Amino acid sequence: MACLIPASAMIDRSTDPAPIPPSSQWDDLWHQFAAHRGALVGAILFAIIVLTVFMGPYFWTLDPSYIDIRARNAGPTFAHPFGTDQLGRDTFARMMAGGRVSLSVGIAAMVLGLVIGAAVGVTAGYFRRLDGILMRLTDLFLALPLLPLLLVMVMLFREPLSANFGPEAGIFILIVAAIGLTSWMPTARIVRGDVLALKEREFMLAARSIGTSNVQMILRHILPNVLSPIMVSATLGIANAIITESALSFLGLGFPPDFPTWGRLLFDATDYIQQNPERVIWPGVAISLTVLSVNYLGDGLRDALDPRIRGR
Amino acid sequence: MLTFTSRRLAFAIPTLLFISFVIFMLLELAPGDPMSQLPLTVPPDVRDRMREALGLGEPTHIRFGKWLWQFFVVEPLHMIDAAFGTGFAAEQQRVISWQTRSPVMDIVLQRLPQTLWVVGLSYVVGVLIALPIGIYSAYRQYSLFDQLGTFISMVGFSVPTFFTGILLIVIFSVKLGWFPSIYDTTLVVNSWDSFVQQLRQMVMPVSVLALYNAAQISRFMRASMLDNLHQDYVRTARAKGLTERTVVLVHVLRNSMIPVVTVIALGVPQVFGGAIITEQVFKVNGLGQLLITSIQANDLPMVQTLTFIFALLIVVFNVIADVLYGLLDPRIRYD
Amino acid sequence: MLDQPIARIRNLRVQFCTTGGLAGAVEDLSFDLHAGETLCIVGESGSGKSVTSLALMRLIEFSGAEITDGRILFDRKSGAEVDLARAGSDLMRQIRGNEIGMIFQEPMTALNPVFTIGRQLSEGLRHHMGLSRKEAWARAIEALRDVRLPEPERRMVQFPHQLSGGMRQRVVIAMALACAPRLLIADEPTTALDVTTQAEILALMDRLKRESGTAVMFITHDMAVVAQIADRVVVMEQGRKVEEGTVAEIFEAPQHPYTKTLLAAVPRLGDMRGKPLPERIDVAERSSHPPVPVRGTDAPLLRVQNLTTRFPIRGGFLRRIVSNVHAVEDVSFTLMRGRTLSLVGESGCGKSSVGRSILRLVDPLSGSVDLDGTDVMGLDAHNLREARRHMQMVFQDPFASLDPQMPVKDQVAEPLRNFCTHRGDALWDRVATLFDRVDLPRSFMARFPHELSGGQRQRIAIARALALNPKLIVADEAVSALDVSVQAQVLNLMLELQADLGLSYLFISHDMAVVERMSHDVGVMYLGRIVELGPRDAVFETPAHPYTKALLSAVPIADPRKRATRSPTFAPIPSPIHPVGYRPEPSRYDEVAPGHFVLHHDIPLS
Amino acid sequence: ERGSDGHVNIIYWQAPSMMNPYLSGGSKENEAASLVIEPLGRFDQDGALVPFLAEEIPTLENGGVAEDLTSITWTLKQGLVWSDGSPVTSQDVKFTADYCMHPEGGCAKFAKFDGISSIDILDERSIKITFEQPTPYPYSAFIGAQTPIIQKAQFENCLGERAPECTEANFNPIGTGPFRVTDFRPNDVILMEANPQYRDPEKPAFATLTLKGGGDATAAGRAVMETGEFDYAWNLLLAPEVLGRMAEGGKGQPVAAFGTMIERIELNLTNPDPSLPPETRSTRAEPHPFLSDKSVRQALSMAIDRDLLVEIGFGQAGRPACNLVPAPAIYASDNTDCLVQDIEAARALLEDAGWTDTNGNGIRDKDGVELEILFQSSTNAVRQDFQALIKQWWSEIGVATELRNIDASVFFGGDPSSPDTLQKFYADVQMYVNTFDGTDPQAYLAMYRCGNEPRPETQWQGANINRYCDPRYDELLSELAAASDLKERGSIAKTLNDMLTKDSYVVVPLVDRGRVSAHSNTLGGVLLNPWDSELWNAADWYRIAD
Ligand SMILES: Nc1ncnc2c1ncn2[C@@H]1O[C@H](COP(=O)(O)OP(=O)(O)OP(=O)(O)O)[C@@H](O)[C@H]1O
Ligand SMILES: Nc1ncnc2c1ncn2[C@@H]1O[C@H](COP(=O)(O)OP(=O)(O)OP(=O)(O)O)[C@@H](O)[C@H]1O
Ligand SMILES: [Mg+2]
Ligand SMILES: [Mg+2]
Ligand code: NI
Repeated sequence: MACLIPASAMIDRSTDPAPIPPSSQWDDLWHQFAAHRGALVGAILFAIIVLTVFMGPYFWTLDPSYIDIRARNAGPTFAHPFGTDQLGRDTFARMMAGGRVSLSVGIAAMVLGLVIGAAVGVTAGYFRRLDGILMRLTDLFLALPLLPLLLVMVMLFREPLSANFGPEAGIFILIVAAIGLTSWMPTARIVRGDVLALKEREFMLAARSIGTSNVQMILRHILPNVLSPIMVSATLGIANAIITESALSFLGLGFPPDFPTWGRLLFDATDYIQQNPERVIWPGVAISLTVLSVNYLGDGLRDALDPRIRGR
Repeated sequence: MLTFTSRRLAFAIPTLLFISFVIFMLLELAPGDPMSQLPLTVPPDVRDRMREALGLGEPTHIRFGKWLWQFFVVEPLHMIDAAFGTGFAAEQQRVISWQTRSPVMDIVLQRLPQTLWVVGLSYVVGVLIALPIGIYSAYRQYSLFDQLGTFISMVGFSVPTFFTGILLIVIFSVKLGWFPSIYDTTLVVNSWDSFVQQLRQMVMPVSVLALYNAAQISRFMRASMLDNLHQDYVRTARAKGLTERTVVLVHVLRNSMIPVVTVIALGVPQVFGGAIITEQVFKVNGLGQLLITSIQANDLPMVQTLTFIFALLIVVFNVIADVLYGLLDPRIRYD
Repeated sequence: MLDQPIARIRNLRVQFCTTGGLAGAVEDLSFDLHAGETLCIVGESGSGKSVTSLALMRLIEFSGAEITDGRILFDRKSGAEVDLARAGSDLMRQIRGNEIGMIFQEPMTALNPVFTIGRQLSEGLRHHMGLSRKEAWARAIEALRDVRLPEPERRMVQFPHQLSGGMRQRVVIAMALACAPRLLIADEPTTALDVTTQAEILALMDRLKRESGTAVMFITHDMAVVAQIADRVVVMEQGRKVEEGTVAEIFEAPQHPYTKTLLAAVPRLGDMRGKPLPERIDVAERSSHPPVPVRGTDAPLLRVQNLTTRFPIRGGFLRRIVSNVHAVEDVSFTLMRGRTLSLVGESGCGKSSVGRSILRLVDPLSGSVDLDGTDVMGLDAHNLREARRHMQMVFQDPFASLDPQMPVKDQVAEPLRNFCTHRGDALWDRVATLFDRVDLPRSFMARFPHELSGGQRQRIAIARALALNPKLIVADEAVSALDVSVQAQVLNLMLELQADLGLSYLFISHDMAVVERMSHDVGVMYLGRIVELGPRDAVFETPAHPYTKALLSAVPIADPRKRATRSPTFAPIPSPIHPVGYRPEPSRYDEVAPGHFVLHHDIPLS
Repeated sequence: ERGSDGHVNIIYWQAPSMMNPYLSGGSKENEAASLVIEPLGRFDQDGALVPFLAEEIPTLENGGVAEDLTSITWTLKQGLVWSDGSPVTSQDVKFTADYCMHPEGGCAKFAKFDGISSIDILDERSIKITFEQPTPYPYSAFIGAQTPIIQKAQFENCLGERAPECTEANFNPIGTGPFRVTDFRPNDVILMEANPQYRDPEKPAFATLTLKGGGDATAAGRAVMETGEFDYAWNLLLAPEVLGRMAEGGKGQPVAAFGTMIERIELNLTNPDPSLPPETRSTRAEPHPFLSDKSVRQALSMAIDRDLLVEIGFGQAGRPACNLVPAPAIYASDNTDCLVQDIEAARALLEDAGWTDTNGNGIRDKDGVELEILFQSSTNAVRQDFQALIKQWWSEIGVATELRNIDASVFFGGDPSSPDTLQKFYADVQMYVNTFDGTDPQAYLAMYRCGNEPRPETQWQGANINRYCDPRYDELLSELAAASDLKERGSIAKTLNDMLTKDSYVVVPLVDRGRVSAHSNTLGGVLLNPWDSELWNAADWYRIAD
């Protein structure tokens, strides 16, 4: 495909009035994606994790918060394949419940952080006038102490959010917002740098010369071209969000205490690292696997989306 | 270059004032109270008296103004006094921590050594590990080494330090007894033995943090190397008959370092901010621990000053990163 | 010419490892290289010229290719003959840069941006000759002097970006020649340069070859250059050699049909003598159409008056403007409907800036631009966008001016979408028509820019410019990046469109032969001013300004019998940068003939 | 012999921030300071008063306390000297009181000096404290780790507003205790050496001492019991199996002692509904929709298995509790009927009171009010386990629970603008621990006085957290304040305790928490004291040779 077209192809006037098949692009994308071995492995792994976590509870019906005090601190058994915790709750069920929360928070917070970061980065890079002020804003956010910021957010918004969305959804929104609002800065910096370089490219001038407005310019030309750094930020963003969520829960700023998440399971288990090492291993492995699969997925997507690499 | 730097620094001053104001208001808004650590047996009226004594009764803007004056005038004067034995700041009150009732800056200076030793060294070690890994991963892209490097750095990034730290302690302190689990900040290195002891107590925190830092930086290094390895000038260098070593480690590396050096420079403020969790796990009691205990105790002057110093470093290192960029890349000219 | 060849290439085959298996880039290629001889390899883009040269250096492995067959027998300095196709990497390192030197296609990127010229030059010397730092430095200065780089001592401590393109190319040549190689490979060393610089470099290489007896393998697609310097010529097409012979044989009695097409597509300066109007190039296959001159009208479309554009250079603590680049200085001209006005001149003389200023892609300092009754300078942002319907631009670099992430059909559709002129199926119909119009198969619509050849990309750019039926197209070096056969196609296309649609072109180029063929009127620019303006035949046949004369004499002629014997001048162009208070004189012209203007006052000339 | 046992290492996972207990109310500061500065008398491990700087404890019998209970006279030991060599005089004692009672000093121990009308120096060694009114229990000022004597000469210039400027004095007070500070690093570490002027020439056995701060309880326990790096670790609030596992490390052992710390659930008698306006939310103006029903409160208490809570949360460091005042014996009620969990009876109780599940959602309701409880507590691993367990038990009797945990610095912060404080009580029930100083519960029980509840008019200050209000309770409180006979005081206190617990169930005690600390096997002389500083007898500590 990418090989050079012989000169004859340019002369032969093909009169095939083939209408443009718009769907072939997606086929092509998939074809490209599937060719990337790492991406495929990552995608399958991620799919397995997501499926287990979301569909698992239909097959493993134990309630993650059911306390079976006689089975405390049990190692893996037939009844509890992943063992139990200090109150006798089933770790497997808790892992799945925790995974649902962690994955949702991770992805939602990452998306939020990415959207803010990309928006700030693109705006700063594209509109010179706003550059100074937006970058100083980024500095400000980098400098803000996280904990007091979160405390203020929780204080101001927990009740209104719980009232409007119910306690769990309310907290979910709050946590996602908190993590998203405090993690967009590196993305913004990187994107801004790329946009600045992009702006100097001639096709931007060309696009302007055909009357493309600023908004169209950003949507059509800037965003697709800064996708690659955004992908990297996305990968790191998920890991960061999952870990930050655990820190928040630990500080009492996160989900209610009976609400398991991977980060929290890991944190709670560290005290038992000697008695029940498997309790640390499960969440640790789950987080690492998720991040790893997302990383490979991101690599593959980036390659698939970059037309220059396609067909290699 | 010089004018660029000084211009950037001059513009940093209003920025910093604004940042300090925002931080102040944020802390002001945050719930919690410096009296939260008192036992419940202390009656409310006593708590109120204590608050008054801390100056909490005064309006916010006056307290902010006071802080500004103390931080920007009294503290520097005091430093001059300490250095030259003069007496400019004699009667002026310095920024006083609510928790310890002592000058904030003294405590900060006291905490600096261990933070620099542990966090700073781990950053250096992290960078030193990350660079070769990043270089080699890129040079042999998709090789086994590269895959392994990716794997390890992703795991390093995704496993929280509170976990790796405790794991190391359980293995090396509890089971093997090789390293102490508690960092001794009072250790004075003045002999071979104390030096060895210092090394022993630094091994674990430094390696935990270094792994985390290395994971991130090696990713940047790899990406940057990949960008440069296929540039035309690399072919020119090869056409001169240079060895692969020279081509990669001189020509490519120098170009790849440009973005990475700025990334590294931008990470330095974090070193001074301390690594809160790792410091906690290994009881290093550096600046990170200071910040977190002050936040927990709602010691506003301390938190305000620490975060402001942190903001200052961020702004300064932003400028440094830009200047470095200009120094390393001759194509960039600021004026 | 010595009898013993320095290198003998036998049945060379180079293949790329792609996902689809091995793909051949060079097949069964054989030729010899003799000392003191210049062998030119010609052929269209993608025919395997660069791959061959990289194979000789064994650098091809680093691009993911492999020499799968054949031998490259090289006669070393010591007299021993080695087969480079099988040599070990240590041996290759001794040979590279030492016995075989190479000049690369892109002078802009071939140098490492972060090292000084001196460092990059002396590196190879120290490596191969075992010289000390000091000695190598001295030798490097010597080498720079050999390539006639002015002020070599100062250049040594400069960085590549501080040098102009021509200077950089000279540095690359000096680097290749530093160790006095027996064989010099030059891969399109002058393609990116303007004519004057090109002439200098060709003269330089010629002299070096004569003085040191080096064998030169010169790769180019420019037949005029070939005619000027080659002793022998190898013609390649799709990885194979189709013809080989001395220059005279090739130019006078080409055998292979491909060679014939190639030669027919070359515009020659002087071809248009006696024809006042532009005409199609008569490419062999299309000879059934007789060339029709394009007439145009006398109704003015674009009137530019006293256009001045300066780029501020800021500095100091408050970023105040300390000086200005006077890119365009008091330029006035009128372009008629359906006609072409060409702007020619050296690199950096302000041609592109004129084009961009007219379209307000950069904001001019003063002057007026009147496009068909609209005062372009007075438009606000909204009306300017509207006005862009009527004026379009084709950019200098077809690759750079297309978004790499967007399928080309969307890029052609973009102007239509911007102005909501077509929707849904009508939009795609219009895009398809545009593809037909520029002679591109519709099956290319879903491709991305990198999947097209340079010529095809340029057509996309033209299709995009045509989409809104503009009245004016500014074609900024629209063909200079293309090889001759493609260039001829694009030029013909443009002429065809002009004849059919009555377009007006502001044609910007430094290639005098192309300009001669394309334009009704010509403006010669120098240091931001138009020094001579008039009908094309008048300017070309009776040049009045000394700069125009110098420019015309530097043009290489695609005829081996008319070789230039001029020795290069190497004088730097005066700087267009002036401090803030500087007030240049207004341009005043003498009318030497009706419609033929020449700048009156003296400007410093090299 | 003094200094013969070398060095001792102590770890406090919360680091002391200064050495002046008057400026900081935290127990970590009190305890660190207790190594250096001493009071006139202390409580021993059994809660009995023992003289320290005083010659003896003044009582009615020995004439130290006036017959009319309005004054008390203390006499210093003979020949006491400060660590700088100057003599300790009654001037210093009086100065200490002046220092803390200065209106602008913001003294954290002000309450200890409450009710003192004057302090008179009788001679070099004796001093008389006069109270504003008859005070049956006069052992408040200068008793225990909270109110040690400081040196007048050192703190003379630190009165009132100037208190915070005396950094050197606050970090390195001159004292009479067994040790003196050589290096103080706030919130990090304190280095000390034996006080050369200590009154007992044989003591302390250790020449130097390090008090390290920071980390967490797990790490502190590990350092003493598993790695043996430290000799003593304070306040190891850890799950029993974790503690047990550490003890297996063989380097040290945990020790426990019980005081008056009661982990309890407080029930909100007022309505915390978020839809109420802030002026009336969680105030007496709005009674709670179902917790004002005694049978609901009782059922909630009955559903809890306190033994299991102890087993899971505290092990040997806790015991099930039904009383708010568990000790000393004369004040402890014999109320034990809550000790047995009885889910069935709890269900029946609710059923009888009309709380039935009418809509079949598994939650009992009455008149459209569902038994849904918001249960908040501070963030702490053990408390979260308790919350989970209690939630499950309550669900078994048809009560739904939503859990919430709040960062301790906010929960206990008392910031009137935060919705999450203990005092605001914007929840139905909350769990925390409270205790009282010394051995007399009067002030503690007085917290539940009517009118003492936090509310908007008082900026949400006040100690009557569950908004209990019973005129009879208030009457009994005044009786207690007037009673001087110990027996009589005891019986009144028991009645008050029962009114809050078994009679009304507004306070649901869960666990009587002991203090747990750990010391290494080679550290001798440790007597864990729940009534005073844990380091109260550090002078007697010694190294056990192995
Ligand atoms: N890295 C590569 N991977 C795959 N194919 C390649 C690569 N480099 C070149 N080719 C292919 O090899 C063939 C010959 O390319 P080459 O660069 O030698 O052309 P050329 O004659 O030098 O053209 P130009 O005049 O544009 O420089 C082309 O078909 C090209 O597509
Ligand atoms: N954006 C800009 N900022 C500053 N200087 C500029 C800018 N664009 C062009 N110049 C300067 O203006 C002068 C004219 O540039 P211009 O691009 O118009 O030359 P040109 O004749 O098109 O040359 P070429 O043949 O190389 O394209 C040059 O000296 C150039 O360096
Ligand atoms: Mg080529
Ligand atoms: Mg140009
Ligand atoms: Ni292909």
